[in-house]
Amino acid sequence: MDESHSRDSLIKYGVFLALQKIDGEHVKVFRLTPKLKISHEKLKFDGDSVVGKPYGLFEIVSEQCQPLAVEKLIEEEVEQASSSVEPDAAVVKEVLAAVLKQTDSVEGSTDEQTAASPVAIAPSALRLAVDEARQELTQENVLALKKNGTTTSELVAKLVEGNKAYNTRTVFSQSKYIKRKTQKHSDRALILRPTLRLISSSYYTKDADRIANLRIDQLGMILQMAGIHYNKNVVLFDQTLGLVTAAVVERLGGKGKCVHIHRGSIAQSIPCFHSMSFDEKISSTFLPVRISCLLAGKQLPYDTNRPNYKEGPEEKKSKVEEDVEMNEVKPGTSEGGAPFYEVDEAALKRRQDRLDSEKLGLELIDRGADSLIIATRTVDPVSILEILYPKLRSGSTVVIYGPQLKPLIDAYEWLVKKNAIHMQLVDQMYRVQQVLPDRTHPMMSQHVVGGFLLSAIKAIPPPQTVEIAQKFENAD
Amino acid sequence: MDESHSRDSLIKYGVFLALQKIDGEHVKVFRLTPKLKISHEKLKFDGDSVVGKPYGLFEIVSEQCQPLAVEKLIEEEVEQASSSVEPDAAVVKEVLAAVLKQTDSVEGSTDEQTAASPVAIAPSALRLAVDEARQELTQENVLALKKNGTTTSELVAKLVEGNKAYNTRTVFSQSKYIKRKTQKHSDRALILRPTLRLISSSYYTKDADRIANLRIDQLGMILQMAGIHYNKNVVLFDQTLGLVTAAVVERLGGKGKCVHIHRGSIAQSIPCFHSMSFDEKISSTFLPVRISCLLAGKQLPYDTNRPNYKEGPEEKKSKVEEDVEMNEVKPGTSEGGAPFYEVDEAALKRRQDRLDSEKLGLELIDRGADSLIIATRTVDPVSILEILYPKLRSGSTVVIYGPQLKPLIDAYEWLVKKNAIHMQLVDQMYRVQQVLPDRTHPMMSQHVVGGFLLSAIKAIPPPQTVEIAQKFENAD
Amino acid sequence: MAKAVERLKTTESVDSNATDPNAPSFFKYEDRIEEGDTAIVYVCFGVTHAIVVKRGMTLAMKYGALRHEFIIGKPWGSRISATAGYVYLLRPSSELWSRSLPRRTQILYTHDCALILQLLEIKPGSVICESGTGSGSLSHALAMAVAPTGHLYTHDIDESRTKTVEQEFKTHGLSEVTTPVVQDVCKYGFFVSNACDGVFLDVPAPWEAIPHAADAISRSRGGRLVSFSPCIEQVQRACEAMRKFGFVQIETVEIVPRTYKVVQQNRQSLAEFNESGDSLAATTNFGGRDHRKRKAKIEENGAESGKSWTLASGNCTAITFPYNQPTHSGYLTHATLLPV
Amino acid sequence: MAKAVERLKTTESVDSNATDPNAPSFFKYEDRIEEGDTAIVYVCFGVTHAIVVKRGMTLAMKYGALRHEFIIGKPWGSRISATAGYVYLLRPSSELWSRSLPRRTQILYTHDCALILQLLEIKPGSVICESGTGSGSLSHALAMAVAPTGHLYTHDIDESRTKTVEQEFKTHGLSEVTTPVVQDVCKYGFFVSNACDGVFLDVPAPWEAIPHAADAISRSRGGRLVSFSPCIEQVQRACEAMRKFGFVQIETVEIVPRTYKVVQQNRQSLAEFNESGDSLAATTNFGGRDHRKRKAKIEENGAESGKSWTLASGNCTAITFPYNQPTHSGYLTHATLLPV
Repeated sequence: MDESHSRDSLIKYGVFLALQKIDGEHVKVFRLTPKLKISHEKLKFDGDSVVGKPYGLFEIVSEQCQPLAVEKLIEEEVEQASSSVEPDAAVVKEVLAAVLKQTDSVEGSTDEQTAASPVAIAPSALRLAVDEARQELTQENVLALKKNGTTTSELVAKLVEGNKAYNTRTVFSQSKYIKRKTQKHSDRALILRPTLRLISSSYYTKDADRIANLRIDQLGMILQMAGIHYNKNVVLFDQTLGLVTAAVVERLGGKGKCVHIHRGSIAQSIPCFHSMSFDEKISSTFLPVRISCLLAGKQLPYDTNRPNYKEGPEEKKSKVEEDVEMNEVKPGTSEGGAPFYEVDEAALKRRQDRLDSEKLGLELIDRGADSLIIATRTVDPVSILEILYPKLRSGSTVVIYGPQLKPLIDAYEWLVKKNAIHMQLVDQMYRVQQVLPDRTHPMMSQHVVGGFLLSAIKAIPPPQTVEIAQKFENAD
Repeated sequence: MDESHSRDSLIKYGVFLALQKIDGEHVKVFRLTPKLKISHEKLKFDGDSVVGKPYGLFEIVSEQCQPLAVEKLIEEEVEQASSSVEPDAAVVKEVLAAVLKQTDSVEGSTDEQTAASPVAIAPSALRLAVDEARQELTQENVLALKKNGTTTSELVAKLVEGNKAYNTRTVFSQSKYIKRKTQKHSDRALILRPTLRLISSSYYTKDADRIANLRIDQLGMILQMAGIHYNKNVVLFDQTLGLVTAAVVERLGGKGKCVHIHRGSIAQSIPCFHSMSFDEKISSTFLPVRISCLLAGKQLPYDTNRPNYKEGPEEKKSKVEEDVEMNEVKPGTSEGGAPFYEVDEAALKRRQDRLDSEKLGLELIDRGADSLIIATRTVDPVSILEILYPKLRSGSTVVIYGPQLKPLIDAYEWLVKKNAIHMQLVDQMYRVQQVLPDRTHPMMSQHVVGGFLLSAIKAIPPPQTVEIAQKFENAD
Repeated sequence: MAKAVERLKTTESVDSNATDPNAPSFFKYEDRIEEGDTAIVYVCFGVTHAIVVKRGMTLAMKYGALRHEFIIGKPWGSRISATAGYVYLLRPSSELWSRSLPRRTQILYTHDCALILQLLEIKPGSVICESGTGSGSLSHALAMAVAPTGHLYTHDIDESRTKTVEQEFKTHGLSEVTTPVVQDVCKYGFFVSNACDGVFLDVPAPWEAIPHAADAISRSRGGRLVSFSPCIEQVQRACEAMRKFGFVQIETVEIVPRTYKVVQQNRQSLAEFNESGDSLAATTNFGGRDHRKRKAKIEENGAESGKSWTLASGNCTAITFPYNQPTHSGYLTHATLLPV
Repeated sequence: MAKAVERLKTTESVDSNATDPNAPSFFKYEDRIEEGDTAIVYVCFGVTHAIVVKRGMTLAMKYGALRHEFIIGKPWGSRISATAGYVYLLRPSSELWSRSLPRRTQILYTHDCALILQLLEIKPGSVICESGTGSGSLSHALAMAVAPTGHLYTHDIDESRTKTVEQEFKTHGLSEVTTPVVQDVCKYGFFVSNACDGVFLDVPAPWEAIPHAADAISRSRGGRLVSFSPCIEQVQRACEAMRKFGFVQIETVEIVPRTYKVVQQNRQSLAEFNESGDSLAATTNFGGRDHRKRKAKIEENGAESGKSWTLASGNCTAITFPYNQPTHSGYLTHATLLPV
């Protein structure tokens, strides 16, 4: 871990980045290429402006990224914390007082009512007034201020000034308003190396369907129940855009094997794996094996004249385009985005490397892996079990994840018949809490989709009890 | 409501009672008969001792119930509250100091460690020592003290004194210990009239399977989605021991109709309905109709020589016994527990009454009810829809509850084909919170089973659009 | 009592039409729609409009214009064509009303309303106090449950809300069983004392209202208290106050609902997947590039979107939908006050 | 630094066997069981025993006696007969170890462990600090994840726990990657400073340990912090402390797991029900009088009880089981400390 962290401490072109606004909800994972205009949750900046800077906290002024010291955040936090030692009402009064002092445009009629208004939240007290209609600062004003390099907190103060309705709001809507405005105009962001946590979060909130609704907690359960650690031999079917593959390869740490079963002639549609930018040593455990080889029961040559599967033409095309946009392509190689008919020397070399890896993978399958992971979206797990389960070593772990319960029930039945043991079928609710002084509650709404997890251990069919009975006098 | 409340303000033989310990977890619903020994969550008393006393709070001393003023609880609460204004640590130190002062038998070696121990909970800090082994008060001592009329709080104090391990515990286990001991020896209980809330809670925690896992929140949803209120005409299939039937009949308040579809010749296995002890006016909306009449499409006579269904012999016998134990029998009538061959005059009269009610019920079904509720456990809702849905008035509500999702999905498909609208398929998680100063968290474990709810509205098949098109010039 | 003096304002209910059985009412169960009836125009899942049917009026909505003329005399539950699509005409119920009402405040979810009614142990004849009135969504559910012999006193600090809900009650035939009151129950308590069977609180500082709730509940019958609060800190203070004022059986619960959509389940074998990829999505036919737009479209159609497809019998499954759902509304704390 | 002085006690790890590839280890993947190996004896769902295989020893358990002699040389995953029934011999994994270990404290559930590892962004090479060690359940999972090039410093205030887990690490071939430390991290901080990639806290007052956690994390690499607390009040204080000490991406989450059992689904039509009643339960064959006893029996067999029945293919369903399940363990609050 140390090497990879110290190796490239500055951001450069070609790397994948994870971008998250401070107090933002979503993570964006993308590859940094020259002249990229980045836009994310109302945040806009030139990609070029981060090149050569260290990963971390940035402030964006006039669409340029400037590194920001964390101390700045701490200072602000301490200020805020010292004032929030008082009950909320005091904070609110301060804010109101400040607003009233700074501006003349506020109608004074309802001040008293607001100041005396209750501290906490009641939904029925929430007025559903339309903010924008009452906002005196126009959109143009705001943009102009931003162009001039006004900081976020200054801007929010101005917005609060300009909002006539502000002091007729309840505390709930006031704090919500400040928060919303801060968020909308916040120009602070974290730019970090992608990690599985960030990639998982990014795809889950943006595109849960494409990763089979796999959430980080369930990804963790897959690894835990499969018992993934360095030097383990794992066979994997992955319909989660490479998310599970990336997690397994990372945990292997360069030692062990991760046989990745894929359709087509090369492993594709694994942007999550590519986003991790594993180095050569870590990647060495990644052994892609074609499904057609599994179905045929032997390694097949590459048929250069006729790809051994058909692309569903338009659908597939647009998918490739999208994947390019999502930076599925691994930088520095042509895999994934390259045409399927390769002629040059380098391509032939890569193909030979792939065939070598595949051979290793097929050998491992035949020798018996220690763990089988099926992370499925549409494929019936039983059709995979039928091919791979018989070859597993005894005592190996089997973990099946899927967004639907029924296929897992069928797999459960199948495994019961094969005498698998330690079988568990689980799902889990995952909920984020808002933790703020006097405003602590679970998030009011969030992504709730997930999947189910079936785990088991392969046991050897019972030995002849005669053999044992001979040894024990008091055998049952 | 006023009448029923003032009518019988004192407890008498024959009534159903809901018993709950203060701080206890379960509600027990039972019928008070002479010489009953009641035992519930370590609580024991003579049933006779409550006769003639008002419903409410009791203290049990030497197995006799004595009414207790609520003021007593308030006083204690105020005392407790005033001490818990201080942070927890102070409370704990006080308790510890008190314990140390009162007893000589405590080994002093670990005092300091405990006093300095952290205030809040960490699971890893929880010692799993076996309490009883370290308890100096023997079981006999405890029983003797109880016989002598020692109050619960005195007893707990003695137990704390006698427990050598007490001051080596963390605060978590200390408070848990006190709570557990208080609960175990608490001799305070509420004895109330059964309400749907209490009956629902009682069956859900004790016997969820028999009421199809129906929880109070989902019972509420059934009533809400079906739109039950006074003067509504409802047809109901109930496999929840009469829980849904009781809820509907209560909401009708004596006006409207609740046609209850049942197997056999009389409505049985509805202990929840009987526990409510509805008066004649309220009960008048309850119209039991035999399934066999529905299947035959007409009212059938009673076949006195051959009951038109077979009892699954042993299983059914033991069930009847159990139901008697559970006071399924309505007091003052022989229904439910009576033999099926009735000969006397009164029985003939009751049979005629039942036939009259059934006739009313069948007429309502044919005229068209406003709401159909299917609360099923084993019966396929589609097989009920097929008979009853076509007869519903247009615009009527349909609510189907069941512990399994698949039958509801099938019902959904069926209803889609019949052009039902406003269809919703939902379930819900229901969780109890512990709310205590500095120890607030969801309950660590609880009953989690529940069911699924499908609701819909019956719409009239589309009218010929031609008719409409003539009226509009710009029709689509 | 000081209370009578401090009471801010009571709007007396007018019960002119309550005695007329043919007057418009949420309780009327005629076969056909009459002028003056409140009807719910059901456009599609999640889109409904409540109208009072009146000759000469026209409803403008998503599917164009709908002249009330054509509604009168139609059976309830009818499908009827508007200028740009068809809609259904439904009887009002408290559930449909809460979906259709003009929202003046955030309203409680149906699942919370449903549980609140259970926890209040409400039934015809119950006397209930509520605060605040808000948009009157729960008020309608409460009023319909206590009718015809009970009563609902609903309190709010905002006079305009109270006035509006009073008018709605009149239109819906609920005037006789309701009394809307402009009053801050935290300061001045409830309109009645020693009278009701249940109190529901949805106020920012429930602990301030709890002593007043104890006062409002009938001493001879006892009663139930239910308090709704979004934040755990409010719950903590409320529980403390309930214990202090003699409530028993204090319990806090929360509901997290889950809605499903019924879709075709498409499963493929490994060989089929190898041959044709997963262009066939797991359960639905949306996915790929434009899936966000398609998702939005499906969401609009809601749970009934299945209707537009041919559902192959027996091959259906239910998926959690939409992907983003409410995961918290508030905690419900309930308790009993024993008779004295 | 004052820290070195205040440090209570460090137990130095002995790495005698770590270099020997044939030494007993959780990472060994031989085909057959050898003397000295740790084996998990799987009795039935929920009942497992961890043993160190040694000639002359006998395991006494539910299904009678099992002499270690007969285990040696058996393939992993074998079924073997004891004196009163058969059991399976399984390779140790952190999941099976956490089920089998001698519990000295309450331990974290598997689902929490699994998420903690994800939130720590752990991988081979990571340097992790943990407090408290407790029964060493999570410690094993952490140690196995950072091996072979990372390190786990696990802290506890109880010396006996630390000693025990140290011995376990030795037996399990994890000594080289672990350092158990007797130290109160809330008072004296962690064993390392400016060195680690992640800190996990399961302590009563996490807010006291958070400044020390910030100190323990590598300044040049930054790192992750995860804190586990059962009560919301602990979470509130911990979040405040994290903000104050410069952590970002602070988020609190909780997991509520649900376990299922696969059973036959018995459905009946209304006519069938009328004929024979629901003596056939909805999904299982328990019910009626003695169902509590039967329930207990089934619970013991756990999720695998289905095995004793003939599962009719395609006619199965999953039911929530057992009826009573954990609904809360703790909140997990996690945050990032950026490099400086």
